[in-house]
Amino acid sequence: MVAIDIHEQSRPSTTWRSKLTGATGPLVGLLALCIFLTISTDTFLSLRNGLNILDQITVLGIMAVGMTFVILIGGIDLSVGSVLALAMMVMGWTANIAGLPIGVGIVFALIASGLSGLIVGLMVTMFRVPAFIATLAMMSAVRGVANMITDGQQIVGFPDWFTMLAIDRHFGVLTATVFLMLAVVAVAWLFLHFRSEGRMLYAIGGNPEVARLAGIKVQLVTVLVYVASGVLAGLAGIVLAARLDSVQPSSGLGYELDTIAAVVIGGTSLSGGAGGIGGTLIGVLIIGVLRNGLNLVNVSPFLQQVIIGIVIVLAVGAETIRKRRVA
Amino acid sequence: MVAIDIHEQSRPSTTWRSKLTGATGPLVGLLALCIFLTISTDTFLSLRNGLNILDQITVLGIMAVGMTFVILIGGIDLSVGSVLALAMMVMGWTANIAGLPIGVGIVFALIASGLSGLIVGLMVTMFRVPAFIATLAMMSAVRGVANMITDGQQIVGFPDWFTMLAIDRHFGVLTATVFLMLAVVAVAWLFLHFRSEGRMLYAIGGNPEVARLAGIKVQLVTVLVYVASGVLAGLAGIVLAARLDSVQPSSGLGYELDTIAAVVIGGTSLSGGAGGIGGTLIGVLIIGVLRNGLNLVNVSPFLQQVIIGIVIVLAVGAETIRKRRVA
Amino acid sequence: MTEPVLSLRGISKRYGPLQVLKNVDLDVYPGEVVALLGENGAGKSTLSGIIAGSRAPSDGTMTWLGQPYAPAAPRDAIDKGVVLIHQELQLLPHLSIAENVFIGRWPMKNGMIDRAQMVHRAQEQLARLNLHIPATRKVAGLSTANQQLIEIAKALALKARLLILDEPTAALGGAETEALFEQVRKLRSQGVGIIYISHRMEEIRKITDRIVVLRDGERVHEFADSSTPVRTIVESMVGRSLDRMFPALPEPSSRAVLQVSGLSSPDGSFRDVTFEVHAGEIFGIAGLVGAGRTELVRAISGADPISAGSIRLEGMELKLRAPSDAIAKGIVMVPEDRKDQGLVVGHRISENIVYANLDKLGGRWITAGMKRVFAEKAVAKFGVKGRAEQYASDLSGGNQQKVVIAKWLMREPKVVVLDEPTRGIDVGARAGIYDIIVNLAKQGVAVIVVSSDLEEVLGVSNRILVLAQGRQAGILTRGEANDVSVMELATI
Amino acid sequence: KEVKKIGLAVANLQANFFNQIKQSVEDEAKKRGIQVVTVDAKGDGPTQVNQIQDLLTQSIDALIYIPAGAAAASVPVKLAKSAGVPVVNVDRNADGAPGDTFLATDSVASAKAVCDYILKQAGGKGKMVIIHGQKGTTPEVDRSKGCGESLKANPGVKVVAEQYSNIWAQDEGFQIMQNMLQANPDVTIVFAQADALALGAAQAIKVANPQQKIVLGGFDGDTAALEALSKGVFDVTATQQTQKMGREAVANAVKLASGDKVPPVQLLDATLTTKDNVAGFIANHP
Ligand SMILES: Nc1ncnc2c1ncn2[C@@H]1O[C@H](COP(=O)(O)OP(=O)(O)OP(=O)(O)O)[C@@H](O)[C@H]1O
Ligand SMILES: Nc1ncnc2c1ncn2[C@@H]1O[C@H](COP(=O)(O)OP(=O)(O)OP(=O)(O)O)[C@@H](O)[C@H]1O
Ligand SMILES: [Mg+2]
Ligand SMILES: [Mg+2]
Repeated sequence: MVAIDIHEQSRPSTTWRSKLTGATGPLVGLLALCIFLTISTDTFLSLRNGLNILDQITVLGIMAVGMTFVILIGGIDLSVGSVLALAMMVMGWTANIAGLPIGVGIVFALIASGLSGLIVGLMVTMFRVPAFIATLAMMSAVRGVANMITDGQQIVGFPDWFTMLAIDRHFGVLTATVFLMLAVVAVAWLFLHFRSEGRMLYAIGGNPEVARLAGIKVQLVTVLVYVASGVLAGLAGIVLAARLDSVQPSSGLGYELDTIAAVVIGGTSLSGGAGGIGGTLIGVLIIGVLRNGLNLVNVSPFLQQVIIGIVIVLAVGAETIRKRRVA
Repeated sequence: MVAIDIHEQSRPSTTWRSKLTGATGPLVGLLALCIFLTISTDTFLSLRNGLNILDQITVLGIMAVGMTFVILIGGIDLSVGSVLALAMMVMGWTANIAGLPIGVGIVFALIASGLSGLIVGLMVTMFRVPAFIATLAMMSAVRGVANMITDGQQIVGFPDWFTMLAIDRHFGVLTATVFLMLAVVAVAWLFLHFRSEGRMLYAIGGNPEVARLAGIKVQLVTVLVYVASGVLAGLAGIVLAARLDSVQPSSGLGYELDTIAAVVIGGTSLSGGAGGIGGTLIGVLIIGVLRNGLNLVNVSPFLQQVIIGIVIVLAVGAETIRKRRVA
Repeated sequence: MTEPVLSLRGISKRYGPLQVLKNVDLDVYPGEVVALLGENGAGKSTLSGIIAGSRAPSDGTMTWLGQPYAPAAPRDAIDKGVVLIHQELQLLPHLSIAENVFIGRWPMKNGMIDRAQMVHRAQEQLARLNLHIPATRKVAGLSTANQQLIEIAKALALKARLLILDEPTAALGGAETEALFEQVRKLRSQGVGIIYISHRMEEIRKITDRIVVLRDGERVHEFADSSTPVRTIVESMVGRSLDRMFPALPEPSSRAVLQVSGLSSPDGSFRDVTFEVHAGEIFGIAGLVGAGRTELVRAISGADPISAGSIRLEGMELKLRAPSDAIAKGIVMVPEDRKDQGLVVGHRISENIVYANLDKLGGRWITAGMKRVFAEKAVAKFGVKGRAEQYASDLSGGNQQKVVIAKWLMREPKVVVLDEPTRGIDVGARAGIYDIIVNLAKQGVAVIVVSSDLEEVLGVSNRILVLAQGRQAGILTRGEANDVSVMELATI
Repeated sequence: KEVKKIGLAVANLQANFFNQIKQSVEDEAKKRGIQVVTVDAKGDGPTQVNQIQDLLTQSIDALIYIPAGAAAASVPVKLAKSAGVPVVNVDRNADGAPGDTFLATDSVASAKAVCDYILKQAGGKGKMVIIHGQKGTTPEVDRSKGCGESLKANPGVKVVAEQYSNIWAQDEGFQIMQNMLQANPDVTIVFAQADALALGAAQAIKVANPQQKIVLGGFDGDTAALEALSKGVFDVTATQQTQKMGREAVANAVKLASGDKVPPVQLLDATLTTKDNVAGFIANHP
């Protein structure tokens, strides 16, 4: 029996690294990318550009947190881009057309996006529609509703204090929106690591039947996760509205793939049960730095697409190579 | 208790229906949709419209066959839309710029798309990059390459016999392209049902380790499946080129979601191992009939999006409701 | 006697037309261990599931400490103190051992999970079972035996008033079983009611106070005294008398079919193993849990790579890069873990059987009829209680195991490797499987049997290879081998 | 022949420019008592071919056709012609199979006017950046050409960076401008080839808060952009006559259906719009 112990102890035990479960490769990729860009441009490595990148990833970052929850339980949410547009239009309509205070608009927007998540959650749990289908359907339907609010027109111009949330750099560094993203990420990280509800997501994603047998309310948690994803997509919509000082129903087209990509690049497994917020943050940063950096080095847009593809594979493949070396 | 019973309910025993594994709900949905459209328009139920619908689904239908293979083994292919564009550009370039016969262009196009599938297959098997990431990267890189061939320009005008393939209705009914799609579907169906290689796909999707231990060459089969998906996407590109009498590198944007949707609506499980071509055909038809029908009943485009969402959920949800009744 | 913790009255369960349980009554009193026995598919696991709230009965009532009891979900049962150790492992491979042990009930401090406390307490639970793996380690990659022990620790961590153990020892060796029994005795003395399900008769006699026998979903017998002769118990289970367990072994030929020499694994789980198996010989491999038996036979069947040594089949050296290579040469393996390696549980029995025989089904075009005929033949031949078109997930554990064996033996191989072949198989059927093994040998097949059940290895083997911590401790002939000589070698 | 039903195939309703034409066509048709069947290709050429098939199935009397993606442009016209339905092409036309008439803005001339204006505002010198539309599309090519002519006449202006948008969207404009300012903080002139891109760029400039004044020109005259222009968010745009285009499209469709002759190409000019004349356009979009 002694043999077992020695043998099994020889595998690496938990260290700080395991907090990033599976994200070490992407982290290495991110660092390599940053070093390359620092050397090849004189503009990349500067406080201002760093803050720009943070600004640029707020929307993706907030949505990716919700998506991480969803993917952790083994689901998927294709509706986030449309829900973001819905939230923007609801807020814009309430504030600029119905003429209510913008605060009310924000509340309505979050309610609308939460409702959309609730519908997804109920479809998935009560009617057993696969998450892919349920959210694909919502992606189409919610986009239609967002368009119908103003018959496809955009709404421009919000109060100054509102747009300043995305502009004013408090203490010369962080805008309120970036701060909001960082707060969302931090809270989500704590939640996933230290709240039992957070660990339940891992259990459900690992094996829903095991979770059910262990007494976890799988259906309830599932519904709440989709609601959270909806609300976070709505929140991202509000941030985007502040950033653009306008709302339009075509916002967020195709964001679902970006968001899922950020989460998966960050090492969260699409089959659920493994991964986390740390990895997602790295995934979001890889996408953000890549887009920012390629613009700075002024690569042609077509070549950019090729490079983006290669970098994504390398960032994720690094994980495999690292594992091989260890093994 | 209800929830539990759903979980345990006895599965229907083998009948002819089981050939459509899980697609009975969608089939019912498709029929209901057709009946509704027949009643509410006087144009839907006509030979001409039927043939139109067939024309309209050829491209999706061919791609969905490859995607069915990929999803059956538990993978996913996000690169199909880009590969379609690559094949179009390679063919267009060979025929109209290099001035070779269009037949050579077609061969080159299929080789290029097969190569792209091969790269995906090798990334997935050799470097253990998750299929989602590998094909996402290819989606970006291949699109870039397709753009670079003509620096983003379209190529217009092919020989008459080529475009006639998509126009000439032989025996007054089927165009050559529709016939090609039907042949692809039929061969794929026979392959999946009656060839031992076809059954291997199910085994791999069900549990790759079990399949490996059962002596199936999992890696080889996986690579071949991605190659098949690439080649079929390329074939779809050639059909599209004939239909449009032109090629442009932005073709097929977003087709990956449509294709996956068709497969999943048809009852093939995204976790692999269950489903089939019969269901996929139904899924493709649902999407085709829905788009065609909504244009015929003259619904406003924004409302169309909402209705498409609702119908998709109903078509798939019908399966659950049917199962409940049986149980 | 005191009031029972749990009473069942008239419990029935139907799956469509199939009646799995009929009118079962059962009382469990505090401080007693009730054995629940029955053949594969008798309904033992179904009954456990009903008690633990994971399945709903079609009929009947349950009483918990005098109160009506109808759990709507496993949670309700756990809250009352009903704890079930499932027949199949229910662990989350990506999470740490500690998190698995306390799944859903993690120790909290100030609204946050107290990780230090969790690890500490999990480590204590493991220690009670003599398991000294760091509780922070992930479950993925642990051996089946260790996973089973974690599954047990998970149950022991809950405050149980009724504990149901559904074949907890199927994957365990003698020492682990003893550690488990110690805990069971302790709980019994604390007044916990215990239901114990197993197919190992010697255990039943050792640990249980009372025996209840199910047959085809009906309660057919109760023995108030666990010292009832095994023969009588088995007869009431199987419904016929079982004269012997192990058939007479044939005389092996002198022709060596499989020759293994100097075989070592890259990770050192076995080193420098040399032996040969003759045509018509049954070659047993024994050792403690973790001795590397599974790794050795996986390497022989091409599932894992080797770092040194050679494998020869009928004199020809084999280069095995994948199981397909071994299978093509006629070496097949029935793997240890039916759920993750043996079966696609979500697929039909017929499909599962066909997966291992795709090349055997005449040519490469396979019709549904051919599949069905082939599978029905296998089902009949190996006594699977089920129809070829049923889903594997709907079979009882023991019947699933029979499907795995059937799937491989339909190939008519030259060398058969069986890793824990009778795991979870009832006594009656086990005798049937031994007959199958001996028949294979009679036809000149070389058979390797790996088992943690010492009686089994001793009963069916011509010779026995004993592994100790990955080293070859010795090879014993049938004459030399007995409990003592094997254990001596295994523990050096 | 009397026109009862018109098919309207729109390239992409998510673009304000097309949405305005759609609304104008529907209004005009309503006035004339004509039914309009609208379909939205969401930017995909093949989808549009399908949709036009479906329109023809419903026996429309005329087709107003805004091609999505120039490459697919010829097939729908051929389909309509073979069904005997007259085609009014709007905004884009195909070489091989032009519509019976073609209504569009003279993009080259209007883009030249916009660039002339911003270069003049900047005093004919300085560093300039260009945010292109989707690379290779007709509007992108024409607007680049027009602006190029203006640049030739102003050698004092140096173009220091050019980037391409993928879907002409506002947040792209924002991101591209932000990165351009990062690489070239001393830019003084910006030409964004669509108003959405210009609005995004304006916001990025506001965020960066540079010391120098940056002159910013857009294109299209989207309703929301005109609003922004009046508030001084950016400096100039070329307002396309979307309302007129819609009205003209219906009028031409009716004429064609009744067999009247119409000129094959009818170019409308886009009006250079600045803070000074924007009020009129907001009250009454041309
Ligand atoms: N979901 C299901 N659908 C249909 N039949 C089922 C289902 N689950 C179990 N059965 C059937 O119920 C019967 C009893 O199964 P159960 O698992 O209770 O047997 P068991 O006594 O535990 O056997 P074993 O000793 O092999 O574990 C079996 O015949 C099995 O096929
Ligand atoms: N799937 C696996 N992945 C990684 N390591 C494994 C795996 N299975 C077993 N091991 C390791 O290999 C060693 C020996 O395996 P194992 O315990 O299965 O040997 P064994 O003698 O066959 O015992 P038993 O079969 O009774 O469990 C153990 O230390 C175990 O941790
Ligand atoms: Mg059982
Ligand atoms: Mg073993």
